[in-house]
Amino acid sequence: MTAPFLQIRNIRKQYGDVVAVRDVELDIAKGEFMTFLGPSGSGKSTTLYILAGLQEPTSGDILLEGRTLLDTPSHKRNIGMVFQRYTLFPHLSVGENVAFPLRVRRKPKAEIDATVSRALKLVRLEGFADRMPAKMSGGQQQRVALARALAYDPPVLLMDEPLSALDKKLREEIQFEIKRIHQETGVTILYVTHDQEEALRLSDRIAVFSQGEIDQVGTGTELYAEPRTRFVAEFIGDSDFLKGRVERAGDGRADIRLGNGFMVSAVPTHGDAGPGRDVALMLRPERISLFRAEKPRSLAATVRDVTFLGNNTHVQAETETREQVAIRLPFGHESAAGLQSGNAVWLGFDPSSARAFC
Amino acid sequence: MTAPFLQIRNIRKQYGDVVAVRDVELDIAKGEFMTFLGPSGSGKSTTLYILAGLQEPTSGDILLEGRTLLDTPSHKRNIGMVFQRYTLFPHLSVGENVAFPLRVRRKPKAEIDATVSRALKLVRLEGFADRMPAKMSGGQQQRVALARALAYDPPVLLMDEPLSALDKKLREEIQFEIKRIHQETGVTILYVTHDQEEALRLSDRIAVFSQGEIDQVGTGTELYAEPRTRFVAEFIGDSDFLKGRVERAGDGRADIRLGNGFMVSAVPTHGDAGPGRDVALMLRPERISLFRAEKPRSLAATVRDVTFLGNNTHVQAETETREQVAIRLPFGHESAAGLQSGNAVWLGFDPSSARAFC
Amino acid sequence: MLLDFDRLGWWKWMLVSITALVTLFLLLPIIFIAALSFGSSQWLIFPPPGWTLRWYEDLFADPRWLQSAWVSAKVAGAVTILSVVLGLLASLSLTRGRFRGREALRALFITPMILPVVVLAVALYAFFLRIGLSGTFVGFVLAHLVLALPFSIISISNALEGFDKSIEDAAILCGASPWEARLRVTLPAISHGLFAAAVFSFLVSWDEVVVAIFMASPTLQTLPVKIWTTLRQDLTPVIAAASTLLVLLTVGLMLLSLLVRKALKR
Amino acid sequence: MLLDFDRLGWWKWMLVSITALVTLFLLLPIIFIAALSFGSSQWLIFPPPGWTLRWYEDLFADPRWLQSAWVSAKVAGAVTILSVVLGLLASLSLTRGRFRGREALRALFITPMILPVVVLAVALYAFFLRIGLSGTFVGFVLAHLVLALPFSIISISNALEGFDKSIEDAAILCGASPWEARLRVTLPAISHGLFAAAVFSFLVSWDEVVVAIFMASPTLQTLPVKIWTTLRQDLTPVIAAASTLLVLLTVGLMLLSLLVRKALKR
Repeated sequence: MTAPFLQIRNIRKQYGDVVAVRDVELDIAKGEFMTFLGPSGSGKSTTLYILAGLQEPTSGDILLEGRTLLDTPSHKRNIGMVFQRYTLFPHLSVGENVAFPLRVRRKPKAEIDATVSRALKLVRLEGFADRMPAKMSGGQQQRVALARALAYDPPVLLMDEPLSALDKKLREEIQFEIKRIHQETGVTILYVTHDQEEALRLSDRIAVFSQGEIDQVGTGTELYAEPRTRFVAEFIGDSDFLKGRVERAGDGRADIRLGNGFMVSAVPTHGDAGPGRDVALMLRPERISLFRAEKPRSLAATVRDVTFLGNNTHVQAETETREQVAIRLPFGHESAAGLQSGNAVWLGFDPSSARAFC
Repeated sequence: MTAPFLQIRNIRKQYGDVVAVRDVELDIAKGEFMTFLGPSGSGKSTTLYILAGLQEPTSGDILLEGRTLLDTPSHKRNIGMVFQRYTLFPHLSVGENVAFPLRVRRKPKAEIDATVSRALKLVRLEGFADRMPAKMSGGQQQRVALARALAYDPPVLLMDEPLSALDKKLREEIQFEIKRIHQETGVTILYVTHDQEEALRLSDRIAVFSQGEIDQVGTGTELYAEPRTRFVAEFIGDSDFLKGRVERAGDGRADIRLGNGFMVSAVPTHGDAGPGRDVALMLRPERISLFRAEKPRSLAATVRDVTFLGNNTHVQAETETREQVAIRLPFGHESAAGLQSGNAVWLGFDPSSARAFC
Repeated sequence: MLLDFDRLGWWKWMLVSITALVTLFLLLPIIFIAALSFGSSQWLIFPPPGWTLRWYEDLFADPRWLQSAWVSAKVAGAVTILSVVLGLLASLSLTRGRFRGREALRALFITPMILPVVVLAVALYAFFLRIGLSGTFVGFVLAHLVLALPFSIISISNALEGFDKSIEDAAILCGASPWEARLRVTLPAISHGLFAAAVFSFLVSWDEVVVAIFMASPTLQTLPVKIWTTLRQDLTPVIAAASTLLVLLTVGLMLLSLLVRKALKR
Repeated sequence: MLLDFDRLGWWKWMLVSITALVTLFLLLPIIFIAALSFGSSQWLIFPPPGWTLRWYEDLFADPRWLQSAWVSAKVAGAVTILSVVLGLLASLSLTRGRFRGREALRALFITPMILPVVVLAVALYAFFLRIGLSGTFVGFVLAHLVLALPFSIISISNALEGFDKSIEDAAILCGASPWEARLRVTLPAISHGLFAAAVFSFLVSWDEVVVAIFMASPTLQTLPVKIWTTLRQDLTPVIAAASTLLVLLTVGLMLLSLLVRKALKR
């Protein structure tokens, strides 16, 4: 088959005048772990719900292996889903919960029993089959929900912020389990989250949603190294922005003059970067060098705050144009020693590590 | 006055057989920002509630400027407190909330008005005086609670996880505000949290609580660089632990043999590190170097997982003795390029950056 | 929304049927009675041959009707005050106290809601005869108070449970003494619960008829009892007028209470 | 805990007073009646000169008492079934439907709880006379159904609101059709609400006396009505016996329902 496994074709969802999802277009390969990342209200969950059939798109189509899904009602789509909230059936035991989709499909009892114990083993909850959901922790409940969603071997598994109700430690533990289960089963996963770290940890590719649209799709490294919009740069990783103006442009690069006249040459640009345009120059806090003495080609600034954060030190500095720059120094870095608020410092950076957005 | 400003003297709190706080002893200087850091149930909140007079200690004493506080009922202690939950008076406007402690103290109206507007300005909520609490966001409510607690110039301000109900972004914003307010007012703050990053960001000193006791008190850098117990090492920053045995000891340092015979010499130790003792060797993930080719004095391991996390890359490796080691490489580090699960790697570290706990 | 009301004809049909049923057997009789109270026929002919206010004139001209309304108001008023005060104290103890038998005590206070009224009436009647409270105002108030207390305790307990104790603690740390904190912070914060308790207590007493019949004496009759006893003699349009006024008062009080509640909650 | 029950003598004293009051005017009369029902004196002398089961024998020997209990059970049974079914459908629409007038409809269904029973009884009586339902079993059931529905709708709506709709969605994605999901997942999950609705509906009808008196005919009398009419003639110990049995049945049913609820919630 030459067509992609799952195709989202121009999906749009409107409520009256409000556009929740704006012509989203995306292809997903078989076995891929694709994450929809974005702030709340960016349309990522709505897109997932449309895939699940729990909402209907205003226009557009969803194709699975080349056939449209929209004609099929939710309960016949054969798609697995894990919800943000705990959705175990409260009156059924863990085993009966996992057996539910198989019972509905009228599978023979022997097959059901075998599948249930295999699914519970997959999520490492063997021996919990007789436990009632109310007696389990949130993390265990979401693992059972995962087992239930995988019990009928769905071609696609949807996950709608399944870990958002859990605390950080448990979240990381279950992220690891999800990654393992993805590798073991090879199921295609569409995962919704607003947590960039979770997205980076889990995904093959990430689609960054903003205001109902996909801003950029790519691997975590791609999105971090080559953000195409300011929104993506802000959402993935930490970033500093300085105001500047294009002096000379061409070939996807531009020379940029900052507020106090400081020139940065040959910065890769995104957007229409004609001369004279105002741009935002993006720097990554950990790619900025900090010097205690003046250096050529570096930006003068004053330290406003120094915070030690375990494995690194955050320095907040203010440039001569009163713009705030965050710098991250690794633990034990010599220039962090004795640094304190009010110190004069000079900031250096490689223009090729910066990006300019119009 | 030679005595410290606030003294916690052997405070103990018992419920039947359960000891919630076990003989806690701590001196706090005037104007200090002291944080009680620990997991839930470690006794940090109970200690705070005893300071506030909302609970009574089983034994021990609290001295403020040399005089005991325990004889004074809560409402006469003149201590400010911000609670974990939102505690604005729901039937009073923001201005009336802030005025409440002054009304109770029967201050003249002109003074009340002046103080309220000054307090609201301090938390940057000028113009919100007539707003009802229910119409405000959680972050705003906690800022009003802060203004109310500071309105009567208390010598000590207690804060019991005031930001735990807020999301991460808002939390960081208000942490910054709290730090600023601490600097502007010079009030002595006792702050309870279970979030190490919050503690590092805010505090002058941190008291790490574990099972009702203070394990260690110090600045963030001290706790991170010189943890005195394994608990502190685990709680502040990330850490790896390898099992080992002391071969030779003396002078606070020991030579340690790891499981597969690998020797680490002159590791600073804590606890009673006599020869033959089993110890846990602690390494910080960012102080480990990773090599793709064998090197002398380095530990062979196999990569199990590589996760790109924006500004750095986490590598999970397994040693020959099947122990898990996490390594953190900064973004763009040459040895991260192309690294993947299954690769053989060699781990190097400076023994003086390691610590051994018995 | 899986259940889109307009899409599922079957649901709509069911809901329409239930609405029709309730309207038919609840609203229609009330409207019917209201219409009769304005009808000119003495024999309750429907539809009335003409319209008149005569029965209302008769009602207000008869001192016995006015007297019974006054008795109702006095009893209900006394019950309301006692019920809210006792309900508040009981709720504070039940919600905040930690003592054995708390659950049993709560159950005891709620029991009057579920006991058969007729049995309670018979029992109170026999008991009051014996202890000499029969036919007295105090007896009347105490009997209705027992019926009203459960509503008061439930309303106030719910409000107290929804009120975060930390807010009171905050007031105390602000310098208010424990009693000052309760008066200036806790009471206003649960005012909607106190108000609901008052409204329910008033209505329970105001509308109650079974116990009232047993408690009543010829000189101490509440409005519902007066309607009842008049009805025993004769089904006159005056009863329809009295019933209509009673419904208007009740519904008006409920609407007022809804408005006040909204205002209290802002 | 600022309010430590043992430390605050004043609170304790208040609570003791309220408990005493409720016990005195609620429990004591009931115990008094129960004692009289076993007393050997025909004239309800207290304390009874001796003990006997004679009045219970009289009660069970009289076919009219048994018949009225049977009528009560039939009416209450029919009301329960209808009330739960209609309450479920109405609650589903009210909780999940999005349509105009939803709040007004909810208020209409709840109204019978707050209207004066005596007015409702008068109105239903006049109305039923006119439409020919007076004195019929159907009329009886419909009148009580209107009184029982609010309890049913409140219980089931609460249960539905506490039930996360996502669970039903999850069942549908698991392959269950929407109706299958409701039957196999939603209904069992709200079973405690359905059960409460059934118990309340039964008790409302079983214990109700005012409307019942108006609906009753000589051949169609419920137990409370029978107690009432017998009492009009004579205050005999048989009434005390019937009252005692009615209380035991009611309390027993409530206790049973508590146990079942706990079992359902596990």
